[in-house]
Formats: sequence, structure tokens, C-alpha cells
Amino acid sequence: MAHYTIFGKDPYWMNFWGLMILTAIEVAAVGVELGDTITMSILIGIAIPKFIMIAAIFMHLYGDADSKILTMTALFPAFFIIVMVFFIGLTSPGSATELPAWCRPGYWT
Amino acid sequence: MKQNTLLRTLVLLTVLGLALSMAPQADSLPNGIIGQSEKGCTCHGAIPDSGVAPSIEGLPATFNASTTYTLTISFTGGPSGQSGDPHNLGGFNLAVSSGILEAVDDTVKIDGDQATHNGIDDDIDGNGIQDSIEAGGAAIISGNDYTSWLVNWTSPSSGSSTFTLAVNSVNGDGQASANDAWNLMAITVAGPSSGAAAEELQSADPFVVLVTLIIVSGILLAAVILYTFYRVSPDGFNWESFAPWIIEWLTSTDHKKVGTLYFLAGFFFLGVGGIMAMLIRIQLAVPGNDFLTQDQYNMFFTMHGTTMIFLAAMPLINGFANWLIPLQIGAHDLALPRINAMSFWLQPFAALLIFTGVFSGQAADVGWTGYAPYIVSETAHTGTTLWAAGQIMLVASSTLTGINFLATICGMRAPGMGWMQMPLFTWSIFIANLMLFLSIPAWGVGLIQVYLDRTIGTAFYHVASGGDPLLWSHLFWYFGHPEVYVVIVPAFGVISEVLATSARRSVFGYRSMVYAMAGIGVVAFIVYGHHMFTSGMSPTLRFVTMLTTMLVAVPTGIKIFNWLKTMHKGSLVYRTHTLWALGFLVTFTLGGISGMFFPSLAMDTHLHETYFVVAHFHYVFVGGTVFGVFSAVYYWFPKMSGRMMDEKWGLLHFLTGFISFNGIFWPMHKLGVLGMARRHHTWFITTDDYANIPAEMASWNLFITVSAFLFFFSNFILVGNMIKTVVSGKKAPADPWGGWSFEWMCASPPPTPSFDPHNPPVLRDANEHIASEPSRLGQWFERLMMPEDDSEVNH
Amino acid sequence: MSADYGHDHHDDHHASPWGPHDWSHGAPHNSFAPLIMSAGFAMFLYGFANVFIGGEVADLGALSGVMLGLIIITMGLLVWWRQDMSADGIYEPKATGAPFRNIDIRKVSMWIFLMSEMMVFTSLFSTYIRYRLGIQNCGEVFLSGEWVEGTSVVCFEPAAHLIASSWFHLAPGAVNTFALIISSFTIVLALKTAKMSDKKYADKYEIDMERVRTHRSRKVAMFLGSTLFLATLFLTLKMIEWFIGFPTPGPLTDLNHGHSEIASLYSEGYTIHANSYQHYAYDTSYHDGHDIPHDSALYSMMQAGTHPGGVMMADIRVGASTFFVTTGTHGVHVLAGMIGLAYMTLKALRGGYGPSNAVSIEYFGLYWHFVDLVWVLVFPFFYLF
Amino acid sequence: MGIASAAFDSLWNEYLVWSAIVGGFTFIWLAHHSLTYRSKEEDDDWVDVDGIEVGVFPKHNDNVSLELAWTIIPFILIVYLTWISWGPINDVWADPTDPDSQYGLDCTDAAADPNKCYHNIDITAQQWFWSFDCRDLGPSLCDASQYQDLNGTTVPVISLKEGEFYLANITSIDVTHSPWFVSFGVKEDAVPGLDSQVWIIPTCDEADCGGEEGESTLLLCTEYCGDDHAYMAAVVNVHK
Repeated sequence: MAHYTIFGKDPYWMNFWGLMILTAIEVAAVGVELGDTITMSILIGIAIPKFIMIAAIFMHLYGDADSKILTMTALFPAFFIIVMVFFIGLTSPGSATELPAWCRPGYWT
Repeated sequence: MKQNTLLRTLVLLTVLGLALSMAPQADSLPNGIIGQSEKGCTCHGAIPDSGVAPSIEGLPATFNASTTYTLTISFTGGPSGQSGDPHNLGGFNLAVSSGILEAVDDTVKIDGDQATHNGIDDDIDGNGIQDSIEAGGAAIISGNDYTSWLVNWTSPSSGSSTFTLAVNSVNGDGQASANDAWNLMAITVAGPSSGAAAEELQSADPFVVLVTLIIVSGILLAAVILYTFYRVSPDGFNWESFAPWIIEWLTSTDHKKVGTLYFLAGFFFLGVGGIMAMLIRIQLAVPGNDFLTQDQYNMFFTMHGTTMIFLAAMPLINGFANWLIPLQIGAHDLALPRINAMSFWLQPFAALLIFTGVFSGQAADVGWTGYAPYIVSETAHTGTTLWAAGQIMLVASSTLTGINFLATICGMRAPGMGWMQMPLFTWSIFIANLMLFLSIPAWGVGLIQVYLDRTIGTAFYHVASGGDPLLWSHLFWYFGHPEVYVVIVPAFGVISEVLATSARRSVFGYRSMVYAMAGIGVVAFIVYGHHMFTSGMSPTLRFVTMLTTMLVAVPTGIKIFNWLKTMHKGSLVYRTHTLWALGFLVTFTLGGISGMFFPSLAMDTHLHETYFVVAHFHYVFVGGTVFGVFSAVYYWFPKMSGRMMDEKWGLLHFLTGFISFNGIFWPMHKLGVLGMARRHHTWFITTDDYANIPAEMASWNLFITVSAFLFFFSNFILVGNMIKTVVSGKKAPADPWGGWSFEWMCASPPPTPSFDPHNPPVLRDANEHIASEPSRLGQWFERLMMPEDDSEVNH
Repeated sequence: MSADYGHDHHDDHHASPWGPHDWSHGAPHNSFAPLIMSAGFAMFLYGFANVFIGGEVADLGALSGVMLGLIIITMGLLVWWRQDMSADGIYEPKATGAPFRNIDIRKVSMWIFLMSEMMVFTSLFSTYIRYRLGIQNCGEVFLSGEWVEGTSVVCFEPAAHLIASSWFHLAPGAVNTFALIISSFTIVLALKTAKMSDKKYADKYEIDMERVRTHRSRKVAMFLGSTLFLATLFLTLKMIEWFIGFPTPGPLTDLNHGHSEIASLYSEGYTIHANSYQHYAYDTSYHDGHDIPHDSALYSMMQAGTHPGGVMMADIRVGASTFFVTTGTHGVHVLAGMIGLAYMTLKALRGGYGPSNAVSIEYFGLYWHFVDLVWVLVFPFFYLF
Repeated sequence: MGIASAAFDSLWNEYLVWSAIVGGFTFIWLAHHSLTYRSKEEDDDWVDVDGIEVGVFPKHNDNVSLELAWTIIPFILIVYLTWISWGPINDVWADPTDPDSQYGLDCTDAAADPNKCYHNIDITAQQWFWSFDCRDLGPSLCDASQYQDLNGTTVPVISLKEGEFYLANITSIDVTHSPWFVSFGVKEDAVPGLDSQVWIIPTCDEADCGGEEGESTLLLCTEYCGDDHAYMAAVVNVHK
């Protein structure tokens, strides 16, 4: 439970309105022709604060006595997530002969 | 009240029985035990279409002995062919149980006791090239283009003959499509009665052998359960006292009871997996053997791997974890007892799904790795679909187990037991569950993708639509590599406990043991690519995982040397569990060393998928995990049953088991290097034409098979020992071996709840200074982890 | 230390495996729920595997197996809930050791569970990223001109290309985003209401102390019920977006390019079986070809007469599978949440939640917020981009 | 004795030596301790070194320098083993466009050195059959027109010339397979939808190399592919 306020108001209400506004911006950003790069950066730029707002305020990862350790718990899989995204998401099959030069012994001598 | 419960139990059992009676429906799937060739072709839908009517003309009502009949096979119904293009109209497969089939013209080919149409994929002249390829696009005769065919059948001298005919009716576009259909008919024709004709001696169908043995094992298990009940209540051997007793076991959430259930399931499937291993070894005993058909062999090695890892090793480990974790950390039970019961009960039902295929004669045949796209290629093969379904349930079970043990070990340790005062077995279960818990979702997702690919037809592994077979390998091995550590790390924990206790020393380098296990836990996630060095994975990743895989040797080495040093200046008390622990050191070291050959790329291109690999992973799975489990059984059985095991039988078990184990797997190293490939239905020795596969292979394989049978039967000594112990063993004291951890504090067997939740035991530490003076790093960590003010947490 | 503590509070009460349960004696010792639910899951998966085989309906009769499975699972759930209905917060074990000392074990378990959920969605996202980057995008294939009319080309077609192309297609997804955020909010309000001490509650709503219990029950149930309603709305809109579509009468028809309904993804042909998918943007004659960018290879080929133009057909099964399975997995999580919410609303109506056990709402809320968080990622990556 | 490729053999021998050293060290230690430090149950002359007691976490039994020693020494050993395993990477996975590799360039390339160049061949896998395509290489370099009976199965025969370099382009038309040239110690999966490559350097023992056929060696399928996986073989003849 929250023991703090945002601008003197109930944090849940403030968080709720913040999320609604951010989502509205998100949808609007797609509706307006801005080009892929800009749209994408807006989408990512909004997803991150939304993510943090829900986790910190609704899920009580901010402001409670146990927030710190539970944040650590929530962040624990980060390493494994990164490994998975890099190893599975960002690789693609290839022939062994395409081994990049920096993996070859000759490159370093 | 009580009658009410009884009534409801009966209702429940009826419902469950009804549910299970659905299982025999597996037999109504296209093919029973006979094999899939009856469908003629696997690409025409999954179930027979009654719109297609097959017929056989020219059969007499009763046949005369050794007479040739010309049969006309035809069908009506099904999709209409493309107008003006008599191409690919249909096909058939005729199987006869006796008599000889002969082709009349080029449209039909004969294969043993089966006749089928000559497809465009065929090779009439037998030169190994498909006729269509040879013809280079020119028209060739294809039995596919007809709707009726002729065959000659020469009747046998006596008996009756069953004709099983499958026909395909297709629309002729050359592609599998929705309105392609097929149907099946069977007709039996009696022959001349010849009273004294000798029954032909039939060789046993290995599948029937397997199914029979499974059923027999199940009945034996039930008998053991009944006998146990008789032992606990000799006066009330009736339903009124049996029902509450069995309901107590079916519904219990007590960690000790659930642990015992895990043992029952684990040992049962260890036996079933063992039976399959024996059948596999019979097949491989001599070159060119055909004891098992190819299909059966493929099912057997698939089910052997799946059963041994997921239905034997994991439940046995979970059995020990269930029993011992609360006892070792001084907790009264696990954190979430009902969830714990749930993770157990998912397993037998998952096993039922996985084995449905065995009973319908069509088990999964994809290997325990289930590589795509083969796993999604034959969607009509229900055994594989249910294999995936059962594994999905096992994933759910492991996830729940993970939550439970992580929460228990994190949150329910007795006062005075910091992280660095936990018994090493508890540490090993903690690390193993953390690995399992974080890796298994990847496989779960992969399985769901496969299950959906096979059922509703998503296209994750549909290569023609751009699906990537390697995605499955990635998802599988992202889980699969941590998984192999999940089954070995608990054995590390067991050996640490057993060796230290037996040597009357505290384990050498407790902290480095913990760090080594944690190191293994982290490294497990970044090495999995070494299973895919030759699989077409991204070359950069192959290189990276080669480097990381080499790293695994370091923490494993630390552990082995620490164990050895633990014995130094100790007083090694030789008991059966000590022997198994020492045996573990030998076999695990050998398995570890052979493991070092694989990350070396230029060697792996030769060794991958050979018997060298088979030898390696059996050395670590059996020589590591199973020996660890045996050691743990002898070590903790007195605690669980309250009775001491027979040491003489134990010694006999160890000697026979250890020797025959090495007899099985040591020669396999050589076979692999010489050119025997894994998962091959059979192997051929040849004359000196092929220098690579020398004649001595035959001797070695026979030797392996004999050793395998010895190993299999040696384990009955353990079973016998356990039964003997329960029946007439000597009463066990609370601490028979002189261990230090909490489980030795309570009586044997422990009471329920194991410890009083309101008055838990307090761990004292012989090294007081460590607890009172955390290092700078420790202080920082403590500040980070602890709430500033404990009371505030309660809001 | 004596081992003679076998006769403490645990053995004093008769444990019923069917519930209800007296939680002042601790957690239930016996339960039929695990056994029944496991049987149900097996039955469900078995039936499902017989109904559908290889993308075709093989045996509709096996649907009875699927239904039977669901019924058995429900039976198990009912037993589980029957035992839980009386949980009043008296029995709430707390972690004893570092690092979670004094935190409810249930809360620790929930966070641990969320760790595995993170891995589930990471796996799905990794699949998506791998395919999205590994298979050529349909738009690029179209502009490259490497296709001929009448032959299907394999390419990755993100659902967003269809969905984000029109406000009407986007509407269900966008409304859903708001629905989930509002539902996250209502469940926090339920927690807040349940958590308030009786005194504070009476002061806030200016009611008598003895009316607090009934008043609070109604209010908590209302918030939980709103959450349930919003979740139902979410899944309904999802079905509309996937399969059903929605009429756009009157003036909306003009806005909707003259169509009188929002076509569902299914009727637009965006399905897991779509091996010859067509999209109006992949038609060279669309808007008389003015839509083809002049710097594209296709444009120069058509100008040079080396490409006849026409309609590109695409095999988009992989892209569609990733879309439906990822959003479907999220949908299943919403469904699971709905089942939990139904039970909690019922319990709230019966006055089951007060300050002593309001944490139950909080711990369910953790799951619910997590589902919301996943949607925060799913929405931009699958619906917008 | 040569087992597979030269790269394999040299690594194999080196690894065997180290395995023997590590294994021997461990087993001698194990044998010594398990015999020397036996408890003599009748005479209780063993000092209770650590004073183990139920419910008390025992005294630490550690020695940081020893533990560091068997962290660092194995680490050095595996760094060395990694180093020697890294060396042959250019043999097994050489870049075909790299003119400096031991294989040179494609022989049909005008810039290629005829004494050091490789030939392209194709291997296509399907259930359960191998198809070889020699492209336009003459029969003395590569011949894939023959078939022969191998234990009752008709399998294709490919004839290659010793001392030449071949780059096999591998693909599959149904499920995943993997050609394993048993005598040359190489394999690479044939994955549907993926074109991968593997280097083949045919070798044969002097004794068997003469004659028309040369030495016969085997090719097996080493990625499980269904029913007739075990029978999906081919014969590789190497001649001078």
C-alpha cells in the first residue's frame, strides 16, 4: 500500500490518469503519419515510462518497506532474458563457413 | 459425514474412471498396433472418410490351398479428379496376413506381405533413383493415375487370411488438400480346414512385450500398495478402512507423503524406462537385427529418453527434495503444500498422455529432443501430439515445483540458518530449481508452438512458409542444457552430504562448493549452443558457445577436488552409500572428461550424434544422477522408513551395478569414435571394404547388451533390499550416520509436522565469527536485501 | 529438543479433502483439487489433440472430451475454492530468513511465479523478433518486385500492417488498452477499500461502525466486479477483432472507406492458414499505381516493362502464427485472471475481504498488473508497428 | 592410427594425453584417500577433527590457497585446450571467399591457383535418400552416377579424388538430416530452407587407395529423420 502522495494527490489516481494520457498519445502517434523511425521511438519512449509506472506504483515496487528486495526479485531474470533475446531473438541460422573474421585465429595474429 | 465422504469419493472415482475410459479411444485412431502403411499415404487427412468405399473382387468365400487368385482392387467415392487429366487419382495399400502377393502389371508394387500402388516417388528398377527423376520430366507409369488395380494372391496351404485394404481417393492436383480422403476395410477369408496343421511359431511383438511388462509392473505396484495397507492395518483389511487410507494418500499435501508418491512414480518409471532400454539393447545386440521394426525402435528410444529424464530422474530428485528440504531447513512443511500436491499429480497424468501412444501402438517417434521440422511433419501421428501435450503438463508441474521450493528455501529456514549455513543438498536443490524454473518456460512455449502446429495448424515450424527449424532447437536447448544440470546438481548435493558424513569431516571448502554450484547455474544458460555446433546455427553463436562451454569444466573441477580433499585426514566409514558416492566420483569424473571433447569444434564435427555422445551422457546421467540417487536412497532410507537397510545386499548391489554399468557404457566411447551413429535402428559390420566399421563392433555390442541385462537385474537387489527393510529391517536411530543437519535431529521416521512451526529448531554455528562479522560486500548486500525496518513491512 | 509435538493444533480438526476448511488451524492438509484438476488438464489436452489434427477438424465428437476436461478442471477449482473461501487472513505465514524476512510467503511466491511468466513472454517475444528479422517483410518483397502474380511468396506480414492501417481496425485494440489500464486501477481501488481500517472506513464514508462490513463488502465487490467486467470486455473485443467484426452503420460507413462493417482479421484473410494472403496495398493497380513509391525497384521495373504488375499473393502463416499465439497467450492469461476474479467477486459479496486479508487482492493484483504490463509491450509491437 | 581428419586426430591425441593426466591424477588421489583414510572401526584412534554435532553447522574446513589452486590451474588448462581447439577452426569452417585459406578459391574462378583450389559439389537430403550432384566436374574429380547395394539397401556412391578440396553445398527438401563422412570426421546438418556448406578433404590409406574404386568409406545420416534414418547411407569412394 502506498504511503506517499504525488503532488499531494492519491498516487493511484495520479498514476491512472498518467497512464491514460500516455496511451492516448501512443495511439495518436500511430494515427499521424510520422515515419517509421519517429513512430517507433515514440512507441518505445512511451512504453518504458508506462512500464515503470505500473510496476512502481500499482505493483508497489516503490515506497513500501519491501520494495527494494522485491524490485531485485523482479529484476533477477534480467540476465536470462537478455541471454535469450540475444541468443534466440537476434541470431539467425547460417552456414558455418560464414563465421565472422573476428572469430578466426588468424584475425588476432 | 464419513459415509458422505465415501459416497463422494465413489462418485469421484467413477468420474475419473469415465474420464480414463476415454483413453482406449486411442485405438480408434487410424491405425492400431499394425503400423501406418495401411493408410497407403500419410498425406490424405487423419481419419477415414466413409464416403470412400474400397472393394476387393475375386476373392472366394473360402480359399483352396495354394491357389492363385487374381484380385481387383478398386474404390468409389471421394473427390472427383481434375477433368481431362487422369493424374494422381488414388492409391491403395493391401496387407495380407498370409499367402503371397504378386504384381500383375507395373502399376502395383509388392513389399513383403503388402501391395501398394506404384507412386511417382518410386524406383521400379531399384537403382536408387526415383523414376520420376530418372525420367527427367517425361511421363512415367504411375499407379497413382488409376482407380483400380490388379494383384495376384497365392493362398497358403491352410488357416485363414485377413485382407486389410486402405485406399486413397484424391483430387489429382498432386498436393495434399482438404478434400483428399481415404478409407479402410478388412475382410477375412477362411481356408481349407486342416485340423492337424501346426501352429506357426510367432515371434513376440516387442510392443506387446513392452505393454505387457508395463501392465504387469502396474499390477505389482498395486499389489505392493495393497500389501503396505495390509501391513499398516492388519485388523481392518476392508473397504471401510481402505477408502480413508487411500484417500489420505490421494489427497495428502504433506511433504513426506507427496515425497513418497514421487518415489513410487519415479521407481515405477525407472523400471519402465529400463525395460525399453533392454528391448533396445536386444535389437542392437547383433548386426542387421530386426527384432524391432524401424518405427518401433524409434518409438522406444524416444520413450526411453523421455521416461528416464522426465518421469524417472526428475520425480526421484523431487522425492528427495520433498522429503528433505523442510527437514534440512527446519520447516514444518513446504511453503505451498497444496501447490506441491498439484505439481505431483500433474506428473502421473502427464505420463498417461505420453504413454497413450505406447498403448495405441503409435508412440512418439521424434527423439527426446523432438527436433523440428520432423516433429511437426506427421500430424496424423497422435502419439507425438500427446507426447507434446504430456510434456506441457510436466512443464506446468516443474514451474509449480520451482515456485514452491524457491519460496520454501528463501523464506522458511530455521532461525540461525543463513544462506551460508544451509546444508549443501538444500543448496543444490535451490540452484537446480532456480535453473529449471527460469529455463523451462522457453521449452514450454516451444511445446505449445509444436502442439498448436500439430493440432490447429499454426506454422511456427512449417518450413515452406518460412518457419525456422532451428528456433525449436534453440528453445529446446535453452531449457535442455540447464535441464541436464538440473538432474546432476542435486546429485552433487547428495555426494557432498554423504562423503562428508562418511569421512567424519565437514565438507572441504563449503563456500567454494556453493559458489561452484551457483557458477554452474549461471553458465548453464550461455553454453547450450554446443548441442548445435553442426546444426546450422548462427556461426558467431557457435564460436561464442564454444568458449563458454569450456568454462563449465572449472566449477565442476572445483567440486571434484573438494570432495577428494574432504576425505583427507578423515575416517572413511564404508557403508553402501559411501561406496556409491565413491563410485559416483569415478564415473562422474570420466563423464566430465569425455564431456570436454565436445566443445572442441574440430572434434565435435566427428563426435556429434555418435555413440561417443551416448556414452558421455549416460556416464553423467547414470554414473552421476542415478548413482547419486542410489547413494541417497541408502543414506536417507533409514530416516524415511525408520529401518536400517541391509548392508550385505547393498554391497552386492554396488559391485554388480558399478561393474556392469561400466561394461555397458565404456565400450560405447570406442564404438562412437569408430563410426557407430546414434539413434540408428541397426548397424552393419562389413568386410574390409569399409575400414571404418570393423568386425570387432559385433563383439562389443553383444558385450554391451549382456552388461545391460546384468545392470538391469542388479537393480532388483535394491528393490528387494527396500522391501526387505520395510518388512523386517532393524529399527533405525535418529542419526545413524552422524550427520549434522536438522533431519538427523528428528525421529526416524519423522513426525508430522516435521518440526513445530511455533517452536522451530535453532541452528548453532561452530564458526561464530562469520555470522557476526560480515565482510564489506556482505554488509552492502545485507543493506540492499533487508527492509530497513522489519515492522514496517506489515503496513 | 523433543520430537513429541505430533499432537499440536494440526491434528485437532478433521481435515476434509473437499473443503470447507478452518484456516485458523493452518493450511489444508488434504485436498482433492490437485488430483481432479490434473486429470482435467490431461483430458482437455487429449481431447483437443483429437479434435484438430494438422490444421483440420478431424473429429468433432472428441469435443466431448474437451468439454469433459473443462468440467473436471472446474470441479477441481471448485474444491480448491471451497477450501479457500474461508481464508480470513489469520493464517498468513511470513518468511523467516533473508532476504525476504517478514514478507508474506504468498507474496514472495507470487513474485517468483512472475519471474517464470517473464520468461514465458520473453520466449514468445524472442520467437517474434527472430521471425520478424529473419523473414523478409511483405512490404519490402512487394516493392522489390521479386514476385509474380499468381504465385505465393513467403514473407512476414506483421498484423500491425493491417490493424494500424485504419482507425477502425485499431479500435478494438486501442479500447482494450484502456480497458486493461482501467481494470488495473479498479483492482487497486478494491485493495485500497478492503485495506482501510474499520474506523477510517466509517469516517470516510460517514457511516456507522456496524454498517462498515456490509458497506465495504458491496464496495469491494463492485470494484472487483468492474475489473471482471473490463476483462470480459477485453476478451469480447478480442474476439470481435479476430473473428467477428463489427458493423459501422450510417455516417461511420463513409469514414470506413465505404465499408459497412469493420472486417475481422479472419475475414480479411489474416489467419494462421493464410498461404495466399492478399492485401490491397500489395496491388499495383490500387489507386492506379500512385501508391508505389517512385524510388522502389518495383516502380522502375514496371516503368521499364520488366514487371507486369498485378496483385501479390503472400504466404504469411508464420507472421500470423506469431501474432495469434502471442496475443492469444496474453488472452489466456486474461482468461485465467477472469476465473480468479469471478471467485474473488463472489467471496467479496459474501463479505470475505477485510483489512486482515486484503493482501489476497494485492497478490492477485500483482498478477493482474503483470498481465497489463505484458499488454503494454504487446500492443506497440503487435498492433502498432 | 588415423581416425578421421588430420585436425581431429591431432586434437584427439592431445586431448587423450590431458584426459589421462587429469584422470590419472584424480583416480590416484581417490584411491589413495579411500584406502588410507579408512575408519578402523575396532580401534577408535581417529581424531574427531571437525567435531560434528547434530544441529550445529560444522567448523569450516577450507584452505583458500588450495581452492584457488584448483580453480586457477584447471582454468589455465582449459584456456590452453580452447586455444588448441581454436586453431583448426579455419580448416573446418574456412571462408570460401578467402583466397588465403588452405582451400584457395573456387577452381572455376579465373583468379584461382590451380594447385590450390576447391570444387563445389551439392548434397541434397530427403527422407531417406542422399542425392549428390557433381555439377560439371569430370568423372575423375567427382562421379555420382553409381549405385550399390549396402546390406540390402541401394545407396548412392560418390567417387572423389584424394588430395582435392571439395566444398559440399548441403540442403534438405523435407526434414533435417546430417551427412556424416565417417572417415573424414565432418558433418553438417542439412536443414530444410537453409543452404549450408561443409569442407571435404578426401583421404585414404595407402594400402587401399589403388585400383579403380579406391578406398570405400561410409556416409551416414546423423540427424534423426524418421523411420529409415539408419538406412540413409551412402558410399564414398576415394581414389588417387
